[in-house]
Amino acid sequence: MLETRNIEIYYGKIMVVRGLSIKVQKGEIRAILGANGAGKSTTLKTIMGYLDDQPEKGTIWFNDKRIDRLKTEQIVPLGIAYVPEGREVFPELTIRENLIMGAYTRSGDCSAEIDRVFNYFPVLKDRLKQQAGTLSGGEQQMLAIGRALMSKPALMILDEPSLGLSPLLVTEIFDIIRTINQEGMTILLVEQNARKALSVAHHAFIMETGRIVLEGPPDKLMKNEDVQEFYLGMQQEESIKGYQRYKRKKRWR
Amino acid sequence: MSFLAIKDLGISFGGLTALSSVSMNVEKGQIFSIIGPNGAGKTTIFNCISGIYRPKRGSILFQGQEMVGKKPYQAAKMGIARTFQNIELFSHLSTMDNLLLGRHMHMKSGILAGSTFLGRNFPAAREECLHRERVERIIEFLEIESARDMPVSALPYGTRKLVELGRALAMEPSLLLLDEPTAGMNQEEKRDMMFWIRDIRDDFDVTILMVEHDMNLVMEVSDEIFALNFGIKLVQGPPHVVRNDPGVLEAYLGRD
Amino acid sequence: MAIGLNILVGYTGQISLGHAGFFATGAYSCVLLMVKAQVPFIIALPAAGLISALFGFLVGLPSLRLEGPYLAIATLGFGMAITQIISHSSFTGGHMGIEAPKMSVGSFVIDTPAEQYAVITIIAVILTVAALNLMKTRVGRAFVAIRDSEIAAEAMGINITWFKTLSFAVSAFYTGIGGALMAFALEHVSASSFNLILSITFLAMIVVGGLGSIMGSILGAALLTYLQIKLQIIQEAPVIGPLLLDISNMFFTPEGLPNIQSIVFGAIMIAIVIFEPLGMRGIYLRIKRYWKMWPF
Amino acid sequence: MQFFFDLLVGGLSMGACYALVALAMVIIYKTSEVPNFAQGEMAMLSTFVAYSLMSSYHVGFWTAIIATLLFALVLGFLLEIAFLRPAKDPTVLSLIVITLGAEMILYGLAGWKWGANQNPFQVPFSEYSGFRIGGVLITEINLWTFVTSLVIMLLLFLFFRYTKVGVAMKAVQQNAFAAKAMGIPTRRILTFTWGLSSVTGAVAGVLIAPIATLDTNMMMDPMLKGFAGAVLGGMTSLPGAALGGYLLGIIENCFGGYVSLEFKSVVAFGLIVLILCLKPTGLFVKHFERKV
Amino acid sequence: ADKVRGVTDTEIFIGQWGPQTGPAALWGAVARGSGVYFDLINEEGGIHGRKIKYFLRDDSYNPMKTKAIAKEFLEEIGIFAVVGGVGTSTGMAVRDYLMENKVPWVGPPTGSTNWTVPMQKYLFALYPRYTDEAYVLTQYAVEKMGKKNIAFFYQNDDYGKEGLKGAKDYLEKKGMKIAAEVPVEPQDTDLKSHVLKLKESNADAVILWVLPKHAAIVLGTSMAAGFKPQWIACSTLSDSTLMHKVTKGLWEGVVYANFLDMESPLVKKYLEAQKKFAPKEQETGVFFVAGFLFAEPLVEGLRRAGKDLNPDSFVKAMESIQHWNDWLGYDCTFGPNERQGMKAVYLSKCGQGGKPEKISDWLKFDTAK
Ligand SMILES: Nc1ncnc2c1ncn2[C@@H]1O[C@H](COP(=O)(O)OP(=O)(O)OP(=O)(O)O)[C@@H](O)[C@H]1O
Ligand SMILES: Nc1ncnc2c1ncn2[C@@H]1O[C@H](COP(=O)(O)OP(=O)(O)OP(=O)(O)O)[C@@H](O)[C@H]1O
Ligand SMILES: [Mg+2]
Ligand SMILES: [Mg+2]
Repeated sequence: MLETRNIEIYYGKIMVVRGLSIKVQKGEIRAILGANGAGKSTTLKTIMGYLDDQPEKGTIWFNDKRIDRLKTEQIVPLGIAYVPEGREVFPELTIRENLIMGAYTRSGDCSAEIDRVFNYFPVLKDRLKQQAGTLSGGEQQMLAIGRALMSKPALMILDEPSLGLSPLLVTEIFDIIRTINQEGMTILLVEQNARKALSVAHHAFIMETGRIVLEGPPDKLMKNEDVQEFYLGMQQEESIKGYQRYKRKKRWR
Repeated sequence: MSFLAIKDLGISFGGLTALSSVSMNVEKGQIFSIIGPNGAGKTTIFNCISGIYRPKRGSILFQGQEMVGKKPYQAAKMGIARTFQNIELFSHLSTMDNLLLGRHMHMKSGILAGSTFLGRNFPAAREECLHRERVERIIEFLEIESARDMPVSALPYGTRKLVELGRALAMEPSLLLLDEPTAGMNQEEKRDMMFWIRDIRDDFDVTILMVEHDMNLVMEVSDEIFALNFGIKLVQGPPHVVRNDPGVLEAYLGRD
Repeated sequence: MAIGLNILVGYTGQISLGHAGFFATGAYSCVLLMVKAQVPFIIALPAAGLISALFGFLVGLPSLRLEGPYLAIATLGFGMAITQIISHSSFTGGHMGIEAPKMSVGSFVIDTPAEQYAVITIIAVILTVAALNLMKTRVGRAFVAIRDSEIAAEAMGINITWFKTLSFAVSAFYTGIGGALMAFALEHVSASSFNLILSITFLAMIVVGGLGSIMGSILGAALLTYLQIKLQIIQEAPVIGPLLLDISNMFFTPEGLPNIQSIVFGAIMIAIVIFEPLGMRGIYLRIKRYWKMWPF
Repeated sequence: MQFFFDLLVGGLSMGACYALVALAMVIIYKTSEVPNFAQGEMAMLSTFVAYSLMSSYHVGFWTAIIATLLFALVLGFLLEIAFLRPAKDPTVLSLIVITLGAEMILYGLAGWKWGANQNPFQVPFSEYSGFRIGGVLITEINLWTFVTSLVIMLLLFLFFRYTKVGVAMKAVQQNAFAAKAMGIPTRRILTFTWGLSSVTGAVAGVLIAPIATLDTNMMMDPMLKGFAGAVLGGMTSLPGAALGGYLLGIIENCFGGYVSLEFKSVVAFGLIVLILCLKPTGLFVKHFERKV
Repeated sequence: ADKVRGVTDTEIFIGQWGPQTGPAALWGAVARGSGVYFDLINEEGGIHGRKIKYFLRDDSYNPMKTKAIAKEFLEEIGIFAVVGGVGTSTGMAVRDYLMENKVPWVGPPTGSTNWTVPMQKYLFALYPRYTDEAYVLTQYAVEKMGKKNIAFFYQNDDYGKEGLKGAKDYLEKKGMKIAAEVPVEPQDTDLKSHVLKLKESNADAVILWVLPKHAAIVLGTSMAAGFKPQWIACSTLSDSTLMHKVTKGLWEGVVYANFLDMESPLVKKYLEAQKKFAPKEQETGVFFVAGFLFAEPLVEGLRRAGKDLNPDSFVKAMESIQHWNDWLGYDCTFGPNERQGMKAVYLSKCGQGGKPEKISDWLKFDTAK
C-alpha cells in the first residue's frame, strides 16, 4: 500500500536517511523502532511531503501512485492521516474546532465521526469548548489522534502516539490502534515503547542512523539479543544494581 | 520542617478543578516522584511550585519560605530549577549558550561591565570564563559534547531533553523539578537517564521532584512516590507500597 | 545607528515603530543641552543617550505586557507624540527646528567634514565594540533568551520585566546617540524629519543588514543610506536613466519618476527577506565560507 | 447637544472607514500573525484604479467599483504569491518587513503613475445631503459608509465563525504544520485571505476618497488609525476590530471637538497605549496564556 | 580672475531642491517649472555666453534630506546659487549653512518672514510675506466685502501661524475680534470636528491657510454640515482650476489671493516652452508656472552682474533691480537693505467652471498699512 524505495534525505548537507526501503501492506500495522535521532520522524515527514525537495533520491508510492514531491495538501486527500510527534494541536481553537479541522478534506456532515472519537476518548467530550492549548499533555495527545481519525483515512501514520501518556492510557491507545486496524485501517507507527509496539504490530523495522538494520515479525525480533537489551530493557537489572554505567555504542555496523 | 512542604494546595481553571487540597512533604535529598493519569494535575503542581501558576489556596513552603505569590524568576533565585514537559529551550541558541543562560543567576556583570571589556582580565571576561568552565563540566557529565555548538532546534528530541536537564543543572539548584524527563526516549536512553538522576542527586546534592510515566524507572529510582488522580491524592509511600495500591492500579497502571 | 534597534528587535524580538522618536529625543536633547545649557559636547552626547534611554525605559514599561502588533502600535504612538510635542513647543524651536552647534572636544572645534566624519566613526566604533561585548555576555544572552522563550527565561531566574525594559533603554540609548550624531552631521534638527518613514527605514536597515547581527546593522545602514543618495539622481545614470524616462513617458508620468526610490527600496527589502533572510551578514558569511574553501 | 451628535455622526462615519481597514488587517493577521502595513496602499491603489476607470475611460460608477474590487482581489493574490510566499522560513518580523516593502513599492508605483495631484472622486450619492434625525444631518455617504461597513463586518464574522474555510484560516495561523497534516492547503488559504482583505480595504478606500479627495497619501492616516483600531479591538477579533475602529473615530472627533484639535490624532494613540497597559491584548480578546 | 564656485566659462551651476515624492510632492512642480525656464534661457543663448546647468534634487519635504542635499550641492557639485526650494522648515534647515558659504539664494517659494528677518545678504525673497498677505485679505474681506465675523482655518505650523498673525494684526487694529482660529495638523484627513468648531463660531467668512487637500476636505465637510460662509483663500490655493476640480465645483465663489499674473503674455510663452521641453508635464498649473517666476529675477540678476560673476557681484546686481516689471510678478524691488522683492497680491474669485475672475488690482502692502 505504502512503499518507500531507497530514499535518501538530507538536511542541508547532512544525510539523515540513507537509502531506506520500507513497505506497508494493506490492513497491517507496521512499526518503526529506533534510537533517538535515527531519522524516524524525518522519514515520516518526508512521506507526508513536509520537506521541500526531499527525498533527494528514491521514490515513495502510495496505492501505486507516486507521491514523493507532492505537497502535503495533495497527499492527505489520498487517504493518509498523520499524527505528528509532539501533539501539534491548534492551541486556540476549541476541541470541537480542532476535530472539524481533522475532517477538512471531507465534505458533508462529520458529527458521526465526532461521536466516534468521543467514544474512544470520553474525556474530550466533557471539554468540547475548551481551548486545546490548555489541555494536559495526555489529553492533547488524545485529541491529536482523534483529529486524525476524523478524515477516515485508509492509512494512518502515527509518530510516537504514546509519548507522555500514562501506562493505562498507553494500553488504551494501543487497544484503540488495534481496534481501528481491525476495522480495516492500515497503520504505520513510530514508537519508543517497543514492547507495546511489538505487541500490536504485524511487522516491525528497526532503524539506526538512517538505515533499517533489522526487520521482521515481532516474535522474531523479540528473540534478538540486541533488541532485548536496547529496546525492551530486559537485562537492565544487574547493571542498575551494580551502579555501573556502561554503554555499548556502535551497534550493527 | 520538611525541605518542601505543600499544604492544602488548590487551583482551578474556569470551573475545572485541576488540584483540590493536595498536601505532600519532600525531604532533603530525596528522589520524589509524582505519578498519575493524564490531566491529573502533575504539571500543575510543578507550575505552582515554580511560580508560573498562582494557586487559589494552600501554601508551598520551600526551606521554610512561602512560595505562593513568588514570580518564576524569584523561585529560580531561591534554588528551584525545572525542566518542561514540552521542552522549552532557547531554540535559536547553541547548547552552550543555553547552559550559560542557566548560569545567569550566578553571574553578575551588568550593562556597563558587559559592554566595556577589552581583554581577558576585565571582570566580565573573567567571570565569563569561569562559568564556561562550569558549563563544560556539565556537558561532559551528560555526554552531549557533540551538541555543544549546535543550535538546539536541530537536535533530536532526546538530546534536547538532555540539554534542558543540563540547563537546569547549570542553575545549581537545591530543588530540581523534572517533568517527564524520559518521554520520547527508548529503553537504553531511559536507563542512562535513570543513572543520571541518581548521580545528580548524589553528586550535585539536590533534591529531585519528578513527574514520570515510565513505571519501571519510577519504581527503580524513587525514594517516595505520590500518586495523584483528578487533583486528589491517591496514595503516598515508597515504591512497593504504591505499586500494589489498588487505587493506583485501577486509575493509572491498569491491569498489565 | 541601526545597532540600537537591532538590540531591541533582533535580540529580544520586540518590534518598535517608534525609534524615530528616540532618534529625535537624542538629537534634540543633545543640541538643547549644548545650546541652552552650554554643556560641552563630550558630556552632552552621553547625556543625550541617557535621556533617550530614560525615555526608552518609560516606553519599555508598558511594553512588558505587550507583544507583536500591540507593541508596534504603542511605540508608534510614542514616536508620533514626541514629534508632535517637539514641533509645537517653542523651547525646541517648533517646526523650524534648531541649528546644532559645532562639535568640540575641549577647545578643539571640529568643523571640517573630514574631522566630523572621523569623530563620528570613532564614536561608532566604540559603541559597536561595546554592543558586541554586551551581546556576548550575561545581559545580551538574557535578551536573546527572552525572545526565544519567556517562560523558560523566567525559569532561569531572568527577571523579564527588568530585562525587557532594559533592552528598550539600551536600544534607545544607541538610537539617541545616533540621533545626536546625526544632528551634528547635518548641523540642524527639525521635528518633521523624525517621521514614521524614518522608523521604517531603521527597521529596513537592520533587516537588510541581518537580524541579530551588529555587523549586519552597520552594513545595512551604510547600504541604504548610500542608495538613498544615489537613487535620487537615477535619471542621470547611463542607460538606465533614459530607459526609465522612456518607460515613464509610455506608462507613467515622468514627474513621478523620483518615486522609483521608494520602489527600489521596497524591492530591496523584500528581496533580502526572500532570498537572504540573514541579510548582508548572510552574504558575508557565504563569501567567507567560499574563500575558506578556495581553491577547492 | 446637537454639537455632540454632530461629532458622533462624524466619528461614526470616519470610524466606519477605520473599521473597514481594521477588518482588512485583522483578516490577514488572523491567518499569518502579520500586521499588513501595505493595507493602506493596496486600498489607495485600488481606489485610483476606480478613479482612472471613471475619469479616463468613462466607465459607470458601479461597473468601475466591481472592476476595482476584482482588481483588489487580484492585487491581494499577487502580493501574497509574489512577495510573501517565496520567503523561506519567515519570521513574523521578516513578514512585516515584506509588507513594509510592498507598501513602499505600491506607494512608489502610484506616485509614478498618478503623480502628486489631488483628484476628485465622484460617487453617485451625495456627500452633502441626506436625512435629518432631530437636527442632525446624516448624509447619504455617511449612511453608505456605515451600512457597508456593518454588512461587510457581519459577512466576515459569519464566514469565520461558521464555514470550514473560515475555521481553517484560524487553524493555519496557529499551527501551520498541523494544518498541513489536516490536508488544509495552507498556501492557498493565505492567498485567499490576502485577496479577501484587499477587497475589504478597497471598499474602505472607495468610501474615504469622496470626502478626503484622492491622492497617493490618502490612506496613510486611515491605515494607521485602522491598525490602531484593530489593536484596540484585539487584532484577532473581527467584531473587536470593527468596534475599535468606531471607537477610535468617535473618541478622536470628541477630543477634537471638546479638547484640542492639535493633539487629536496623537491622543488616539495615547489612549490606546493606556488601554493596552490595562488590557495587553486589546479590549475584546481573551489573553491566551501558553501552557507549559 | 579667481575661480568662482559653480561658474565656468561656459556654465553656471544652479541648484534647487523640492519634494518630488511623499506627502508634499504637489509642490514639486515648482522646481520642474524652474527647470523648463532655464532650458528656455539656454535656448535663447544663455547668459553672457554661459549656459545654466540645473540640478534638481528631491528632498521629500524632509529637512534632514534637504540638509544632505545642500551639502551635496556645495561639497560635491559646487553650485553657484540656489533658486526656489519649496518648504519653510526645509529651507530653514539649510539657510544658515548656505549663507555662511555665500551661496546666493533667490526666491524661496514660501512667504515666511524668516527669509528676510533678520536680513541675509545672499538671500532674496520674492514670495509675498504671509503676514502681509493675510493682512490685506482680511482687510479686503472686512472693507470691501463687509464681513464682520471672520474665522481663520490654518495649518498648524509656521505657514499657517504667520497667516494667522497677519489676520489678527489687521483685526486688532480695527478693534475687531477673530471669530475662531482652528488649526489642522498636516496629516489629518478627518476634519469633521474642525468644521463643527468653525460652524459654532457663526463666522460669515473663513480664511483658509492650509494645503489644497485640506481646503477641499473642509469645503466638502462644511457643505455637508450646512455651513456656508464666504471662503477666502491664501495664495498657495490660487490654482482655481485645480481647486475647482478637487472640490467638485464647491470652489466656485471663493475669493483668493494671487502673487503671479496668469494673464501676462509671458505665461503663454512659458507654456509653449513647456510643450517643447517637458511635453509630458501634466501639472502646468499655478505651481508649475511659479517655478518660472522664482527663477526670473535670478536670471535678471545674472544678466546684470555681467561677465564677471561672483556672489558679491551678483548681490550688487540684484540690489540694482528696482521696480522691475518684466516678469510674472509685480514690481520687483531689491536694495542694499531690502531683500523682500515683491510686496503685493491681487485678488480673484473663482467663477463658473473654475475660471478665475480678477476682482482687484495689485494690492500693495505698504499702502495697505
Ligand atoms: N531541521 C533540522 N536541521 C538539521 N538537522 C536536523 C533537523 N531536524 C532533525 N535533524 C537531524 O536529523 C536526525 C534525525 O532526526 P529525527 O527527528 O528524524 O529523529 P527521530 O528518529 O525521530 O528521533 P526521536 O526519537 O528523538 O524523535 C537527527 O540527527 C537530527 O539531529
Ligand atoms: N491554563 C489552563 N487553563 C485551563 N485548564 C488548564 C490549564 N492548565 C491546566 N489545565 C487543566 O488542568 C488539568 C491538569 O493539567 P496538568 O497539565 O497538570 O496535567 P498532568 O497531570 O501534567 O497531565 P499529563 O500527564 O497529561 O501531562 C488538565 O485537565 C488541564 O486541561
Ligand atoms: Mg522523532
Ligand atoms: Mg503534564
